[in-house]
Amino acid sequence: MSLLKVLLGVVVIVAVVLLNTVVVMWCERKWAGHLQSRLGPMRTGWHGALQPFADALKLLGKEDLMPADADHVLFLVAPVLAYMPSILIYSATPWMEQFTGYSFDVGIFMVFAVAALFPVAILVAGWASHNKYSVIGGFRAAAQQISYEVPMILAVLGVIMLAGSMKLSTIVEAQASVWNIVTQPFAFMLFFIGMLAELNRTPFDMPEAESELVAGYMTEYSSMRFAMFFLAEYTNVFTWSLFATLLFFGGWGGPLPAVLGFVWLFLKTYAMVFLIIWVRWALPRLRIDQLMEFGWKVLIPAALLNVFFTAFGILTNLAVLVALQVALLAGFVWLVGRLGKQAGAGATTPAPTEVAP
Amino acid sequence: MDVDQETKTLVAPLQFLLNWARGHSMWPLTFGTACCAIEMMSVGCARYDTERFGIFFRNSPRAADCMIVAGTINLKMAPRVRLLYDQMSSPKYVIAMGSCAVSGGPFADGYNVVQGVDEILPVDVYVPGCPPRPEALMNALLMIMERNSAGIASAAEHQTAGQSAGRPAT
Amino acid sequence: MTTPAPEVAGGQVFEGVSGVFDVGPLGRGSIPSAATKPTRLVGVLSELKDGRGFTHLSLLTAAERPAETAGLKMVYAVKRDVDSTLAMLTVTLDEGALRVPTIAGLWSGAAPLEREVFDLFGVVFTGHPNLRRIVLRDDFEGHPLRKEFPMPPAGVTTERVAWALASHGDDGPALAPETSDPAHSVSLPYPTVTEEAEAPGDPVLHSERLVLNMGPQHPSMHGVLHLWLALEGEQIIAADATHGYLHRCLEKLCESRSYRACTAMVDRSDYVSGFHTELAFLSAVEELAEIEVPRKAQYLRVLMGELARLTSHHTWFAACGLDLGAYTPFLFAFRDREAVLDFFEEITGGRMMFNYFRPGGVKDDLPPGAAERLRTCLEGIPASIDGFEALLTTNEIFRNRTCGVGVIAPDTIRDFGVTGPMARASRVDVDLRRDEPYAAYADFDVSVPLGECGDTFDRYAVRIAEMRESVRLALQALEGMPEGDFVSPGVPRALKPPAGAAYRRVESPRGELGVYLESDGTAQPWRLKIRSPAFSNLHVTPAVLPGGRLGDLIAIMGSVDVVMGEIDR
Amino acid sequence: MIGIAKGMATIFGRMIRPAVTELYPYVKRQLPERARMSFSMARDESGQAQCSACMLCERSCPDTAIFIESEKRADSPRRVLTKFTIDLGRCMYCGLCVEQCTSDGLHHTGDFENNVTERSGTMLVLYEVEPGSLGLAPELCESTPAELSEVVATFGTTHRDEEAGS
Repeated sequence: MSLLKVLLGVVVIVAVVLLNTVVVMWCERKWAGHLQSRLGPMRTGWHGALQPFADALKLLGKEDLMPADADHVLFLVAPVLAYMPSILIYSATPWMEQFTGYSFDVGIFMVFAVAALFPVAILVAGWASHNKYSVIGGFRAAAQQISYEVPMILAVLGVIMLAGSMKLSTIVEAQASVWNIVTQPFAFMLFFIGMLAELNRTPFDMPEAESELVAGYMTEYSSMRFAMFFLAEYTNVFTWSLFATLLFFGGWGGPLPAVLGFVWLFLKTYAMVFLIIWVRWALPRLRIDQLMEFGWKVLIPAALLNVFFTAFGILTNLAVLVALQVALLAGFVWLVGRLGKQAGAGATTPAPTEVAP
Repeated sequence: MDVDQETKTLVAPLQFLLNWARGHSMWPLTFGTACCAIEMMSVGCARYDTERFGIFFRNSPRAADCMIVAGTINLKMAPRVRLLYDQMSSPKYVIAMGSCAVSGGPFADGYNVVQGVDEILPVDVYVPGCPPRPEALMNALLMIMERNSAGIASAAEHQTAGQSAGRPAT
Repeated sequence: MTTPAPEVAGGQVFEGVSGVFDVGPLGRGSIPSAATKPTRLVGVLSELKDGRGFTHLSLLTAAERPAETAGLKMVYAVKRDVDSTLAMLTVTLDEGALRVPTIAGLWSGAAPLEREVFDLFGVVFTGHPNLRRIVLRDDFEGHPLRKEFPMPPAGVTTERVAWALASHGDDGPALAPETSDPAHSVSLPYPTVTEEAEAPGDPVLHSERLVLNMGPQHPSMHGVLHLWLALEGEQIIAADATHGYLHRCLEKLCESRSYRACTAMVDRSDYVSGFHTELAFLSAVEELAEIEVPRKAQYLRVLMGELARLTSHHTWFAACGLDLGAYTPFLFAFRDREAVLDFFEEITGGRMMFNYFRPGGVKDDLPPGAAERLRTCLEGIPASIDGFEALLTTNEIFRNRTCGVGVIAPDTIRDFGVTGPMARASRVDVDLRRDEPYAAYADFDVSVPLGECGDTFDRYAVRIAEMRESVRLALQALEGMPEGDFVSPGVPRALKPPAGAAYRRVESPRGELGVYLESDGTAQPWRLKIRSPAFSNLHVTPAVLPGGRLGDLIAIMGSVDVVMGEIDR
Repeated sequence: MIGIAKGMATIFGRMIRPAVTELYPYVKRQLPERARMSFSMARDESGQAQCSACMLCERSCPDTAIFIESEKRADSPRRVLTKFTIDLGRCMYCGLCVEQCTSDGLHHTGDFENNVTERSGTMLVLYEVEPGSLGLAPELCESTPAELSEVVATFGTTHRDEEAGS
């Protein structure tokens, strides 16, 4: 492999990722608008398509502030640290059969390892800002992302077992006949919840909970440094949607000829992006202790169960596997519903009672 | 070719791009004190939807471009307002929304009220009304964005350049 | 006016209470009133509270005595819940001896009210646990509601602003001098930030306590509230609510404005439901000036009041959702609110500031066709409420965030003078619309929703139920709208009510909103005091927040529904 | 989970229905007749302001936002308005001035786009003629004591009077 080819690959991948980040940003604002009976960006370009560019350019032209008491080195490093893993993760990402970054044998392992760097960046940003809200945001992020990585990885374990490999392209190819979403719906559910937590999005947006922590770890960041956090977040949305597609929705597989596989890949990825956005705008946010409790007491045991049942299903046959997964999913939905009810046992919507004056 | 000309040729397209961006993206700070703050909230709601123009409310002053002073500022709040303004990164703009922020309004002759936010901040646009309609606030934001597109400097820059801005000294 | 005949009631209320004199009705109204000496004050009030069931402290304020007799008087109003009887008590204080014992031992909610009186009038409450300024800056000089306070000259306030910008105004004297009273000293029933912040943290973790200032500029502080928190990790150890960032001298300015101009001014105190303040103020004016209000005007007042309650709860719903991280309910609620605001604008001319009620009626009749369109609009609103309830009420996350969080016991409600939906959520069944029907409420059957246990979810549920109830009442008002004058003819433009005092209350979306009005016979009020429900509701939070987490604080504050304009005035 | 699904279904329902947004700068809302947003001064057939310069509005304004300049006619006791200014940045739009206008000249309008970039721009001049251009005595008007007492009887002394008096 020549150096030129590597460089070309890097440029193409970075360009594709940045472009998609911008598209995801636009989708978020546009779809959020429509979900709320609004229109979303309209004026900047066709239906506001250039809005993210305008925002980014404007942020570039703004004054770069640093709080006097901040830890200068860390404060400057944090945004870079936040953006780095979001790009680095693509070194292992297969886009199509013929077009893969570097086809690691342990690709999925690499992905999670790199993704684990993001909370470090947030922690650094929160600590360096010398702001109480930032610190709280940073600690929340670290606690939350470390906790939710565990069930996420455990959920993917089932997929790995089915494919018999940790290589991402092999996992995709293994889904040629039947997608993992059919055989692993429960694992997908766990993966999706973990993903939302990884992305710091509602209902798990504690680190930046704007009504509690102003803007969390980003509170003190302005100008391009702020934009880098912002971009990193949206890149991560795209990244995890892409991985959800690769792991559970058959990647680039589809009825079109194999050369057009990327069309399928992007269609499915954006469907995932829509799902993430849809969930975000429909839900309020959890409290940090509830989030940790849910992660450790519900998700991790459930993920372990998933590993066990999947192994059992693989040893028997596919129908048993699907049946077990559906049963698990139903049980999980019931359990989560019950959790809500338990907390609300004391209160019901009061019936209007009439009391004589 | 003299240096000025060279700089101009190099900078002009960049400046044009920057002006375009500033004319299409404006993040106001969610800063409301009184009645006008409710109308400021209305501006973001579905009927008016300022996001159409790239107006997107931010909570942290660091990331905000524009401070909408929505409501009365009193002597206890004044230092905080000034602090918030100082925390914003340039270029920054100030909208005095409502009679209280413009001049103190109905409370102007009170013992605790700042008679117009232009006594503590350079104001770009004054929005009279008590409270102004959401459309009026939207109009003010659009005014600033249009001025940005045209490359007109903000009141703060005018002030640092030594020109008169805001209320003339009387 | 369903309270019994004044003389009888006054006699009964104060019969056998030692230390009271001048028993009689307040002004020309029906409220039994009496006077007492500062030394007997605590005894009289505790007799009323413990012996006669007057458990609710409705009003605590001061007023200047007429010029010929220099000095102040303290005014207290207490209410008996059983039959909704109100009793007023006044204490005369001579100039130079503006000292009165604190009653914070009887009602914890009196402590912040006394701080306000100290701040604005300079009355020293002996034995008070924490007598500091509450609305003005700590370094402010003088007590502005005294008549002798020199009002600043009109025009640009450059020097004052320069003074204000020079410091944050927090470094003034912390405590008022000479407040200690060895015989009678009171301590607060909750931890204070100043003490807890210094206390050692967790002994195992060797942690330190974090003092966090939330506000005055914070996205979920509903304006400019300032919460001062002592935190242990994310756990709240102590909380203190500081306000005054929106104190705009409303009460003082009203003393130099005509009664008609005051109506426009008081609109701005509770800016999300101005009609209620207008109504309370005008009821007091009408009582003083003995003006009859035609039935049609009464109905219009009920109609507008209920619509204002609806929009106020819409605003609360939006803010509550926003606080908990749900952005969409905000947009849905505001969409409905806009629909009602259109009618406000069509009927009164203003979206939020109405100036619609007039002494003796209302400004104008409904425009032609408005009633029909309003009915159509209102009929659609319950379905729309269902729509945004689907986003929160049944949502598991929302329930987890609110159920069992911030439970307020009925005793605490009474102790702090909490009213309105907050009290009703804790099963304290008070609603002035039903208990003391004002305006035309006697013709309406008001059903009062109650909560189960007084947690955040109950406060949410009660308000949602009230929204539906408001729609029902508004429709009923439209249905039964009588014909006739909308304003009683012959009310003079220049109102000069004869000298006297009146205290009238209405049920605002936040609770018991009262206006204490004193006239000296001139064209301007002598003293106007707005009894703010949000003030009392807010000051219960230092007792509720400790033990919760930072996230709970947001949920609880969202359910309190603070309106800073009304709290600071 | 069911509650969450319900909420998601609700907002999806909004997505497939048209938005409620009004396209403000392109489509402007016609405000109802009673809307109090700005002011206008009616003119009579000869183009003169329909105002008798009685000063009632100026005196009744709680915010001292109205400024009236008038001239006394040489031939009759009537006064003539020369300049009528309202400081929109001071006004609280309570409508008290319009309500008591004796000559039905002052009205509210629904014009809400009054934004300006200079503080002085909030001064809305409703009517202005060159002083003395009407062929009248250029002596500036003051209210007669009788009229003043009528005003005081109607509205009570305002803080302005106190100011003037002190």
